[in-house]
Amino acid sequence: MKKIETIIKPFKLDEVKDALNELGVQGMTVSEVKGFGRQKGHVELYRGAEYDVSFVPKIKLEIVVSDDLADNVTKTIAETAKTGKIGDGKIFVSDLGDTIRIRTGEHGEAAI
Amino acid sequence: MKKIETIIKPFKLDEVKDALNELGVQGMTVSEVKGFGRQKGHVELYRGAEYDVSFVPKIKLEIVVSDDLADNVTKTIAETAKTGKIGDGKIFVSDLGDTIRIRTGEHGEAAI
Amino acid sequence: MKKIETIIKPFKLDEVKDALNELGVQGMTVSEVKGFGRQKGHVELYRGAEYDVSFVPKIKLEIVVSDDLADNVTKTIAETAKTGKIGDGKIFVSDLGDTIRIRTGEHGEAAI
Amino acid sequence: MRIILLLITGFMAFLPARAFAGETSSLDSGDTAWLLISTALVMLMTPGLAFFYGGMVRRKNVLGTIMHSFMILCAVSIVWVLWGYSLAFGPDIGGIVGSLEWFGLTDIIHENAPAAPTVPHLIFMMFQGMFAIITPALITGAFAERMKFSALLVFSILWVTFVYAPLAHWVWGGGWIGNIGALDFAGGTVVHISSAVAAAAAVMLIGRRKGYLREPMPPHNLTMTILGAALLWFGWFGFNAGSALASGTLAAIALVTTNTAAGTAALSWTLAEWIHRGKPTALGAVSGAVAGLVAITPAAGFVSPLSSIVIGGGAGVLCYFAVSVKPKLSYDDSLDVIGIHGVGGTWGALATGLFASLAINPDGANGLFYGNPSLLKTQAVTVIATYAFVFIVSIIILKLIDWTIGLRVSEEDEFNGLDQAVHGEMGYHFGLGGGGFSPTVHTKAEAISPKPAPVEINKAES
Amino acid sequence: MRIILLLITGFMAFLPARAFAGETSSLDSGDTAWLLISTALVMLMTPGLAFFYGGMVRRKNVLGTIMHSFMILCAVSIVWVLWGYSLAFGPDIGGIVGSLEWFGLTDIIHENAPAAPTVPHLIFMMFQGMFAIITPALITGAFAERMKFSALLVFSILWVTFVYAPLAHWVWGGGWIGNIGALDFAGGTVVHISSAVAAAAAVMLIGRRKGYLREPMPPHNLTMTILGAALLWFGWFGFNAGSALASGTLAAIALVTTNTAAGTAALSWTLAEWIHRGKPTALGAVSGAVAGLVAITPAAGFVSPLSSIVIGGGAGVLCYFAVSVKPKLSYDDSLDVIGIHGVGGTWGALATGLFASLAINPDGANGLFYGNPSLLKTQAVTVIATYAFVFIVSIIILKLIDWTIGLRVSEEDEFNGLDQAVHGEMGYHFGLGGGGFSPTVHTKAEAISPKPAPVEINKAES
Amino acid sequence: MRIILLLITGFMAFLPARAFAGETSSLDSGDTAWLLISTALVMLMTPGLAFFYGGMVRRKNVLGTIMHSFMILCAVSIVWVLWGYSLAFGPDIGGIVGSLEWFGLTDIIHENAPAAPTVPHLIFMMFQGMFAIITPALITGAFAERMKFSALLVFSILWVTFVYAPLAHWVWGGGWIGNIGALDFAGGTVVHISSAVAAAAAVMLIGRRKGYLREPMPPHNLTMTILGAALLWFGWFGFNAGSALASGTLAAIALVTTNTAAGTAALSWTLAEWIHRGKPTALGAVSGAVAGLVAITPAAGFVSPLSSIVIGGGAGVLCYFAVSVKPKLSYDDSLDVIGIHGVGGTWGALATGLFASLAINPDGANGLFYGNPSLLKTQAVTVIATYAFVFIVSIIILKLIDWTIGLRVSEEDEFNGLDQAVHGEMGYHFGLGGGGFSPTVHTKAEAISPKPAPVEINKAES
Ligand SMILES: Nc1ncnc2c1ncn2[C@@H]1O[C@H](COP(=O)(O)OP(=O)(O)O)[C@@H](O)[C@H]1O
Ligand SMILES: Nc1ncnc2c1ncn2[C@@H]1O[C@H](COP(=O)(O)OP(=O)(O)O)[C@@H](O)[C@H]1O
Ligand SMILES: Nc1ncnc2c1ncn2[C@@H]1O[C@H](COP(=O)(O)OP(=O)(O)O)[C@@H](O)[C@H]1O
Repeated sequence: MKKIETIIKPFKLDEVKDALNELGVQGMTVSEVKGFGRQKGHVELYRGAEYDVSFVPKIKLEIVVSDDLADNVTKTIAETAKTGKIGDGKIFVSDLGDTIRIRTGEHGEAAI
Repeated sequence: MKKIETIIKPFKLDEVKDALNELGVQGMTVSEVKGFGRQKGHVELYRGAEYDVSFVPKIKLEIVVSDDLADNVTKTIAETAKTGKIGDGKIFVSDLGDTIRIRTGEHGEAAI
Repeated sequence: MKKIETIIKPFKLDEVKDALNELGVQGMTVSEVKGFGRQKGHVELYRGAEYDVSFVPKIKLEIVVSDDLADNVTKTIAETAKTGKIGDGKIFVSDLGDTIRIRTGEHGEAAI
Repeated sequence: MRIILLLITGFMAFLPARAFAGETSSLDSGDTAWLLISTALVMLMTPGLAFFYGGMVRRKNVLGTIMHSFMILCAVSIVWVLWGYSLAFGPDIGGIVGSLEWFGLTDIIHENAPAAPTVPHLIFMMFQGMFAIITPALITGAFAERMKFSALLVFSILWVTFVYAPLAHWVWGGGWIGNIGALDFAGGTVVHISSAVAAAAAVMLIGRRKGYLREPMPPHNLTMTILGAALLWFGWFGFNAGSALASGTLAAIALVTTNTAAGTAALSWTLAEWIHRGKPTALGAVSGAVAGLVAITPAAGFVSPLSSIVIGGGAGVLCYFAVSVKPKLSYDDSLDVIGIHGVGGTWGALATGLFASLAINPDGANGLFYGNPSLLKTQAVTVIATYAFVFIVSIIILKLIDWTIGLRVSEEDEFNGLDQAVHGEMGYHFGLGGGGFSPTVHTKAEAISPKPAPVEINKAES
Repeated sequence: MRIILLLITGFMAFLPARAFAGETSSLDSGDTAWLLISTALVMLMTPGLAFFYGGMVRRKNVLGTIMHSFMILCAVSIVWVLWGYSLAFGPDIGGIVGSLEWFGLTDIIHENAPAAPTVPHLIFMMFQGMFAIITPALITGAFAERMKFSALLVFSILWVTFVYAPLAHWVWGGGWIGNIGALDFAGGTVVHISSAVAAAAAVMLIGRRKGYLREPMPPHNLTMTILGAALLWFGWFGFNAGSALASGTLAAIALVTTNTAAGTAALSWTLAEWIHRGKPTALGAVSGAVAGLVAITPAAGFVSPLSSIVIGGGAGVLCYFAVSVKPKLSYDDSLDVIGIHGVGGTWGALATGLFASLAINPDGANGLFYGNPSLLKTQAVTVIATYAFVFIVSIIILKLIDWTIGLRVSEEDEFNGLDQAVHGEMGYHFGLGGGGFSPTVHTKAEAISPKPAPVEINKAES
Repeated sequence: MRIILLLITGFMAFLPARAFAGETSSLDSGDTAWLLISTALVMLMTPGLAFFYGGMVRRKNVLGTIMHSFMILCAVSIVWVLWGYSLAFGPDIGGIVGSLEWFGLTDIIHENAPAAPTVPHLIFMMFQGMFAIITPALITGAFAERMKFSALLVFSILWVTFVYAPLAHWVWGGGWIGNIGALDFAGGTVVHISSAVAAAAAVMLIGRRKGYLREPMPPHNLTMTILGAALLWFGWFGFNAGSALASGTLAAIALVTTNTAAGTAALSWTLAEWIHRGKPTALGAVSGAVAGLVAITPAAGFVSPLSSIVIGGGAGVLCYFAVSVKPKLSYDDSLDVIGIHGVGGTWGALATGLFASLAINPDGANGLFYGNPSLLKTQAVTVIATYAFVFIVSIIILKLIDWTIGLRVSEEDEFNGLDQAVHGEMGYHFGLGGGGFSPTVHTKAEAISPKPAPVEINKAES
């Protein structure tokens, strides 16, 4: 089993989700994060004080998949989330020990 | 050391937290996430436009525990968070290299 | 490659970010979380009902770095985020299989 | 002003009579202006109440809770114009109810108000209508977060017809309560006690929220509650000082006692909880202000500013303890209609019997502290009669609804929240800060257009 | 009142004339009070509109959207005082426009208003000014989330000058529409139809938002929209009942029909969508209320309360379907100015031709249902003339702006949101709950002080 | 109107005198209506200010900041009724202060107001009371996010008693400033300059917020700030036009100059920052509007609409630069009381000395530009006297409090935020969108009920 974490641009979420869905990925977990990286932030002004905001809103997806699906999933994300502009984000892949589905108590790939 | 990540239904948080606490787990980190899976979302209506909302609010818990506690922890979560209905969530277990407690600089299991 | 996750006190974010930046870390991902641990929460009162709030707001940083930078990064975080008071937080280090930069498709350390 | 005009009228008796018989011959433009704006102020109280309540519920029910008050504003606006006003203020039938003679208002459009001869009948009608609107809206705090929307609509219409209208008639429309000399300047019994008693009936029948006393249910947005309280306080000037039905000293007295009681009660509630619990809360402060406004309502035009300090001070403390005791009794009057409007309204009705003074208002009466114990008795009788009447009829109405369409949403709807389940909306889509994009929704393409319009491609993606 | 005074005036003819020629000799303090407060009420509508609209856009555009209305309030306040009022209500030039004789108002400060001789000219001026403010603000719903800020300012100033002022002159200032007997009590054509037609012109020229019909664009804060609607409803009492220009029966009639139509339309919209879509929404309820208020605007002082139920009921259903059909036509009138103000305003103008009654207002006319078909024709002519005039001049103004400074922000700015891109701000910094710290910003030290002041070290870190 | 009545009075001298000696014989219902509603409008300004300020602080202090204004509203409401009004407007003692003869108001309830003989004394009292309330509330912007709650209460009560009441007496109550002919139509010195000077004293004694100029402190909710500004603008019509104390041309003039100055100042602030910083901000727009309202306050009933454009325009630019310079001077007047109310108020007081005109208000005076340089001198003297008096007494009061109960919360409380630390609440529990559940709280079972009620098990869990 692999755990795939990816940071993408927020407006790409639906596209990525749909693409993964077609691939057979049946579940994922999404959170709102702020990213810091090469992509520039912006400046805010409040009564003459200037704030330099370096964090950019991003979406983080966590997807647990069986080993054989993993490559396909990363490839699909890489394609769908790409705009070619700075700030498109990253995909991180790591090994997962076990998965349990709470509803049934199933373990391993059956639980995904 | 193991890192246990679990996605549960929001209203189960207190119960799970209390159960883990009794087990001797002394810390955990919680975040609000949106889940996509078998559980259905809902539909929203705004001036005649219909939005199909497929993401469901979930709570994500991250708990780092020593290897010997890990099984007990997963088991406790699986029991406490269970309602038997679709959407109860998952438990993901993975290995952790090291833990450091910032306050003291301690490493390893002592730092948990 | 290592994935370093750290839970810190919110007001330390800027300091930690700047210190890591100087070290050569060029990217990170931030999220708002609630922590449960040794640090006490607080009590809220609403029309005579008392709520015991045990969760404390924290910032979670995720930083992916090459193996050789990892030690320096954890050390820097441990120093910068430290106040010496309960609740300073943790650093968790784990192995990462692969990283992909979505914009370019690069893999591995080049993608960080 | 009016005295002068009367004198002039007499003096000029030789003038052709019709000049004075014109439809608006005795209208006073200042009194009318004050009633017009008072009506607007009281109207604003219902949205104010919607925010007061809406901020106190959980996020998932904010729209459902606001909708209760808002739809009552809409529905009772129509009911009042059609039959409500006629039942309450129409030609008296045996001291019990008004006739339906003024159904639809057609016959009274160009008249002056019988109860306030210097203002147009229609504005008196609408001013009273705003009271009829806010009263059922007050009740909704009791069954917040679980009432069926259709049941709410039916309940409000029936309740205004069969409870509010007769009660208003008894007190203000020429009915028996007014006739026995009870004093209710602006609706202590008619509005506050009656809504609280109906709330008690509703709480008994609808039961507690799922998870009550086990799950935390903190107010999701106290700033919204404070906004609501501010609008209520503001609107209450129209409510109480407008009830003078003229723009003169009596209105000024009522405005002053209203403001003073609100301030005092907010202070006394806050001090009580500061001493009792260790912290003065913002929710306590605004709840106290509302408690004070409730308590001064029946007394506003009958008592002195100094008395209003005592009335307000008492209201804050009494209501604070009433509200504090609720969890121990473990009934779920969710937003404390009983603790604030019931306790505060009853205290105010009795306090009127203590502090009323003919030196303040010669059309009123003296209370116990001014040597007249009988007024207190009359006030008590009124309170008890209101309790009994409102409770019985409210229970009947609620039971009928429960048997037919049901009072309560399904457990699943309650769990998911009224906003999503009943109204198909969410109060807030704060989503991602910067991008403004909410990851929780996507467009159901077919619902909106047969095929996604491929016209413009968003090339500016950052 | 006024009748009496007139009689007295005659009776006392032997008194020195100058006593009656004083600057305020015929002012009525009650009428003046009503106009003063009505002006304040109508002023509040523009912020109300800002919230009504602001809650409906995405979070990233909330300030930009509110700023549209707010800056129009500021800019048109000045335009109106300088030349706008004079163009609209100044001495008539051929039934087409007012002269610039009253530029800067200097000459009229101590006069009574010619159109309302019992109130000061200045308050009539300002009351009308508030209408001139809200009308361009209404248009901004059409091009929300993409209009250039400078373009917005220029557009509003030109539009008030070349569209609003002449149109107001035609209808109320002694111009041809008023002269042919068309009825527009409080601005059905002048305010609502005209803003909707300008909205249509703007939508045609500025085009759709990026991602429209492909990305979800749910309202980011419906509680803000509801607050806006509540303030609009409240302010509309000043808008419509204030348009009686006196504090008497006519104001009372207008207030009642206004309230009734709002309530009925909210109910009928909600019922329509309940039946059609399965759920009654809160956005539907407040949209319906606004639709009802729009529709009753031209009719408020001419129709009976019963007629206002029909007018409101029709408005709710008609506007609901107009709004529902929009996505199918796939033009992007973002916040439905056409669907609500265009459809509701047109329905109201025609409904006035159906329901107006001399029995309600002897200074009005009878409509079709009271035996006079010609009024309906006059109303229709007015509507069509307004369509044509407003559309043509609006297109010209918009084209000029597009050629010179441009109408639309860059794609990147649109993507990032107006708040950040145009105004350099964010609506909300909710950041972390407990610590109150927002992780998204840090201080640019040099911008604030040459070197970070090392004076105080925060030792209390929790 | 009033002229007529006077004439009638004379003409009918043979009528029995008592008809004209009745308590309300000379009341004007229109004037009274205008004062009643103006009082309500000014009351609403204090919650408006609470939101204006509340939106600008960090999320963790939103309730604490709102509570400052709200509790001042409550506490000063009582102080004013008891002794405040008597000190300020009671029978004069040597031009310095009023006597305590009117303590508790008992003796004046049925009188007409000496300063405004056509309205009831009580409404004049309450109208003035609302000014006494908002003035200390304005100060709270200076020490926001760190003031002790008990200190705030004590400070406000003492400050109203020892600073506000005497100052109001000097200017309006028969004291020396009024007697030397200084003009302050609605409180430029009494309200704005005095609050800003007290703010400066407070800032000096209480010191800067922890982290000021090192940590980012962006406004947490600008939409709340805009709502507050909208309510302030709306209420300011009562503040300024109500200060005419009658419903006539003077009120109309004041209303027009008020609105015009607000709009102009918002525009000029926004343009200044657009040019200076590159972006026109929403916070700038509303801050500018408030600056304009402040500046026009002393001038409102003395200057022409055209002059109000200049006064407003100047206020926007001056206050923008005053506020911009603050971080460089690194004192922490957190919400810019000095920059806006101090600078704007001083500019307004002096501008009155420039632009006042007898042609506008024959009861006023001519300013420098109308040939009378002495008024400017009088205005300057008044400003300086106010600076000195307010600063000295404010410092004394603050020092006394600092020595006894302390001015400032502990470092830990400041870090955690006033809401949690002082009030035991959170402004928002937005928690999880869908479930409405906030993961940050759980019920302390014993606090609520001895044992968790096991009655209902939530089976509907989704
Ligand atoms: N080393 C890293 N560790 C964790 N997250 C990272 C790292 N580098 C980048 N990210 C995340 O990826 C996002 C995009 O990175 P950025 O450097 O802006 O652009 P790009 O991916 O095109 O190189 C960042 O906003 C951040 O959330
Ligand atoms: N493959 C996956 N990777 C990551 N998260 C998942 C995955 N599958 C499910 N989840 C998370 O678990 C939650 C519950 O899953 P769901 O399929 O709805 O029900 P169940 O757990 O009962 O099978 C989802 O909302 C999502 O947050
Ligand atoms: N076992 C754990 N697993 C995951 N997160 C933890 C764990 N223990 C602590 N944390 C996180 O670290 C934060 C700080 O821990 P705490 O026990 O309060 O203080 P300290 O780090 O000083 O021991 C917690 O709020 C929580 O977010």
